[in-house]
Amino acid sequence: MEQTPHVKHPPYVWVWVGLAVLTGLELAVAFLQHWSKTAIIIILVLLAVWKALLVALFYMHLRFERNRIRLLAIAPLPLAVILVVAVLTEYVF
Amino acid sequence: MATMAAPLEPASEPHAHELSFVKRYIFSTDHKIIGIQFLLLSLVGLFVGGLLAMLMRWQLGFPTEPMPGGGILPETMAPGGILLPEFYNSLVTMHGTFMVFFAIMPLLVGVFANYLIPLKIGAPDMAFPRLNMASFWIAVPAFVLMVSGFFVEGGNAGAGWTSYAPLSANPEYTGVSAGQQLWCVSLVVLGLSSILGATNYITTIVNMRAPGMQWFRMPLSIWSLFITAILTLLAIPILSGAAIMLLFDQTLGTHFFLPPGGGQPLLWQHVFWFFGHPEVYILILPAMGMVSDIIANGSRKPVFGYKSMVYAIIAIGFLGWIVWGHHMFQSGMNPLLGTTFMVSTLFIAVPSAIKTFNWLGTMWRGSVHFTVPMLHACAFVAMFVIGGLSGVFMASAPVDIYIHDTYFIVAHIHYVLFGGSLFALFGAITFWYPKMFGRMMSARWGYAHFFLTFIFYNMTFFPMHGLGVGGHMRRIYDPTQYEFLQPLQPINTFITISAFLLFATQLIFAVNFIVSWFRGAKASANPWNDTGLEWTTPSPPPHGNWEETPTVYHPPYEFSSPLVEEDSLMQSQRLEQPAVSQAER
Amino acid sequence: MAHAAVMQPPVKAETGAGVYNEKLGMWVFLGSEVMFFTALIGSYLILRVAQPGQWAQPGEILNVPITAVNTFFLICSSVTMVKAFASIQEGNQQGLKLYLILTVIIGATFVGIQIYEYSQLIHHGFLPSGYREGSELAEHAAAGELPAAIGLYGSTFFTMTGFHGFHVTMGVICMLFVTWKAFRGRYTATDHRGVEVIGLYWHFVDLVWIILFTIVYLI
Amino acid sequence: MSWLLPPGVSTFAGDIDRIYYLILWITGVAFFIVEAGLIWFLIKYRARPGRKAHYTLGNNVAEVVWTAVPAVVVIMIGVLSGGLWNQLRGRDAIPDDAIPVEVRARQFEWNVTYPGSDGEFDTGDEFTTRNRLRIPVNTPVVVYLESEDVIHSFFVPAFRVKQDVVPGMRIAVWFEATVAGDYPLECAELCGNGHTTMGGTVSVLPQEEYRRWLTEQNQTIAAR
Repeated sequence: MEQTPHVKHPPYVWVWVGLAVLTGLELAVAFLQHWSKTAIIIILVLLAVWKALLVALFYMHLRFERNRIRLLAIAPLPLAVILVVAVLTEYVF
Repeated sequence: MATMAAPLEPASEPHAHELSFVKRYIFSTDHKIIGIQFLLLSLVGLFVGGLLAMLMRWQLGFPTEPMPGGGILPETMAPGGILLPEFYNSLVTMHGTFMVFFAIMPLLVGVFANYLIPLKIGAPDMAFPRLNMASFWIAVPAFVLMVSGFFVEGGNAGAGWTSYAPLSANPEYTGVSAGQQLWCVSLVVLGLSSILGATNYITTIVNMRAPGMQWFRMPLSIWSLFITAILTLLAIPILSGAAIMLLFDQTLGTHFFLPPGGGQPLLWQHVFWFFGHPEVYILILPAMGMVSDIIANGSRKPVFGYKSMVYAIIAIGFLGWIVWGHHMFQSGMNPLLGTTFMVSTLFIAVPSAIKTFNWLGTMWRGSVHFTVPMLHACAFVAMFVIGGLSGVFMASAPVDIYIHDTYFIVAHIHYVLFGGSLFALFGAITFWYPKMFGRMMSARWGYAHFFLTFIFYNMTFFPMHGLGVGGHMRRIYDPTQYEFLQPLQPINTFITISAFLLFATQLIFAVNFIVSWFRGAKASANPWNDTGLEWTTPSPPPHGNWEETPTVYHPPYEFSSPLVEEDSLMQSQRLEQPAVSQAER
Repeated sequence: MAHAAVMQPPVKAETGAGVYNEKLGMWVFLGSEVMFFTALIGSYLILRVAQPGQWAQPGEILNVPITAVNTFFLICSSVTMVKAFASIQEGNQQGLKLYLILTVIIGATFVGIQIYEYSQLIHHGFLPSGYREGSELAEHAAAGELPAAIGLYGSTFFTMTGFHGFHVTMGVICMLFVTWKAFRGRYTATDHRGVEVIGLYWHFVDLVWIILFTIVYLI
Repeated sequence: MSWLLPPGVSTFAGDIDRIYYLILWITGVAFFIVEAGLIWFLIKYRARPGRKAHYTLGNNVAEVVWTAVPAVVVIMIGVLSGGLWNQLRGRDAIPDDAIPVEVRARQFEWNVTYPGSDGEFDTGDEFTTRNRLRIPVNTPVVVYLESEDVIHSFFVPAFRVKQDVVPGMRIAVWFEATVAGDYPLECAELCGNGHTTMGGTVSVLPQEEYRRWLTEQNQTIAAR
């Protein structure tokens, strides 16, 4: 039984456009002269997180998943942060 | 989004008798066969690890004397039967590696997670049977790679099971190059096996519980295996990453851990122990869970404080991620971190204490049957207490200054890993043996094995505390070289003789295991009068486990329940008069 | 035993995660992938903070334009992947096949470009161990235009991007398998688990690249 | 075998030993309570015909008690240990008047460098001894540890001092010996095939003797 249900899709193509534009923006920011390196890094990381969120939320459908799957998806992140932050204290303090 | 019904189509399960021998026993997708395959593989690993320990013990007990029968070892290991220091270092390394990665971990996780999870939660098999088969057949080459290190130029890895860089990262420092590389590759391969396994276990437990098997009706063994699987899933890839970087340092000329190129030796330790401490709990949590099952069964009483046991398991699993620095108090790590890690480490004592007292509470006013598994479980509690308490010394950073890297820590780890995990494993193997093979293990030989092991075990490892307090460093080849250690040498000799006796005693277990397989008394479906789902199906269970998926009505440990006359109430038993157990009221 | 009570099913099935096994399994597996990349990326961040002098400015050694194009390709392959999934959700077999093939091709192109990028870097004298002696880059370094030592830069760059490339390659191989099954008509509007699961992996690998591109090439 | 620590001869050895013995007491008591309870329960509640186990699921008061008591005990141990840890290894732990000495470890020896008459390193008047560290009694000493190859560990049991020596790092560790005499110095971290032979001696000299020896050495250097 092959049905053709009409599924309302998320705006996949617009997300793609967004990703491309954000990548362009990143390239522009990365090669800005005269800006402080710190500011550039912060902006770049924010843009990267934004892109990653777009992929995770729309392409990986986390926006539409149950909370327990979302929880599963973000569960390892605190561990990653713990490791990196703890080891960085060796050098920062 | 289209929502999909959970089971789309029942996987077409071919009946076991239609399968060829190879598909049934070698490339089997049946979780029970895979569990038994892991059992055989890891018992070999246990034997290898034990044998390596015996060689080491000879050297420590009788440092300058040629080993009887040592002449069969090649010149590169023991010329004239006297072990070379480089071979001794390989032994130290490989004893640890084999025991941790190829004995205790596969015994606990490979064997019992595989065997028990579907049977105890009422599933016909794992969620991904073929992945499960792959996880075993990936572990085999890892095992072969690790063993083959003994036969390559330069010998096997010799930088300790922790492979601290830069000693491990540059062959110039030890003369070992191929062996260390094999160590890295083997662990990456084994890691893949563990990750596939963990994925399977988690999915199965979350998604495939039988109707009525609510989270808080799962036996503690399943709870602990579940938390263990999560730890495995998240910790093992860290080791894989670290081992790959170490491998590249040796082969591609990278500089991750090599100071001349700007690398950071402490980075290896951080990454390794970030894996390593969760690993420690991977090696004990399943043992705790299975011991809880066995103690409830042996005392004919529900586990005391079931929910706090569950929360304690979860707490240990979580705390395991934030204590790794206690392995590094003296490593030159930022002392501020030392304080933080000391506090988090000390707090591990709390859930451990909860578990211990609840085990005692389970025995309290019980009706204790001294079966062989029960004796092993009691020994687990008794020994784990020693291992846990000796851990408090190391957790206190100032005291650790003195006892770090001495035999005190060797005693501690063996009280937890042997006294804890291995006693639990002997108990668990004996307990589930009838389910696995359809025959009972001999109780008489079981008692003999238990008592002798218990005695020789304590004779071997308890004196090590004294060596450590006396300042005896670990991993030294010849303690008699130090004048201040010479008075302690008789203890070393005593330990060596005890260790030989302990090793010999294990032959009783091996013989019992093999002979019972063929000659043991036929086992009924439920020889221990237990309440778990696995005991409702024949021993050994058929392919697919049950004709019909069982339904669960009761919490896991309804022994001596007032609802029934008998002293046990199966989880799946439907009562004439619908009644709710006190546990759920 | 009493569990054979067929009459009334008083006990309803356990809900579990609310998704089918394969999807749950993939999400679980991705958790371990996160930790794997944590080991590599975390080490990179730590080493970079520990030895800040070993890194060249963006574009000095690495070829940013070509990797920017490659990044764009990977983003494209993500949208074709998700379009393949959207197609089969509607039962559109043609769309599924078309988009899967596109995804495979773009994915393979990404790997090809990465191999080209590596060969160029190695040709110029950038190795996992640092500069190759006597190479073009080593001369620049000797002239003071580049950092004197870049051993850690090479180590972390090749390890991180190499393992990402390895993941893409694995993804392409699995995708070929899914495409083969698609051509045999194994996926329907109601059951297309394989497509969704490989899609999750593919997007995850894309996500890792988004992070890597930023922190390795642009910072 | 003995649970007693060998005599400690540094200013803080007593503090460390006190915490050790405190923990020994606490864990000892816990050990006896638990093991005795275990054995008692096993004997008292052994299966006997006609007696059924008492069906009980737990007791919340008991759970709270055996959660809270260990928590309080470990907090106490943590506070005591944390204070001492900061005193030993904290940022300002090293006494200002400590005599500096440099110990460079390599496979498989300890090279001790003294700063020479000007009290500064890298000035050309240093001198080096192998596998013997000479220090004055009752004087704080700070040892700067460096390694030329792999990780070693500077372990003087009598002083209750242990500190890993990490290549690429310069780690300071301090102590003040209280009794003159010779004490073994060992490597406590597996460092290669000769790990077991990597021993040395710490000679704690009476202050007069130390000064005489130091002057002698400095004169030899100056004469060269």
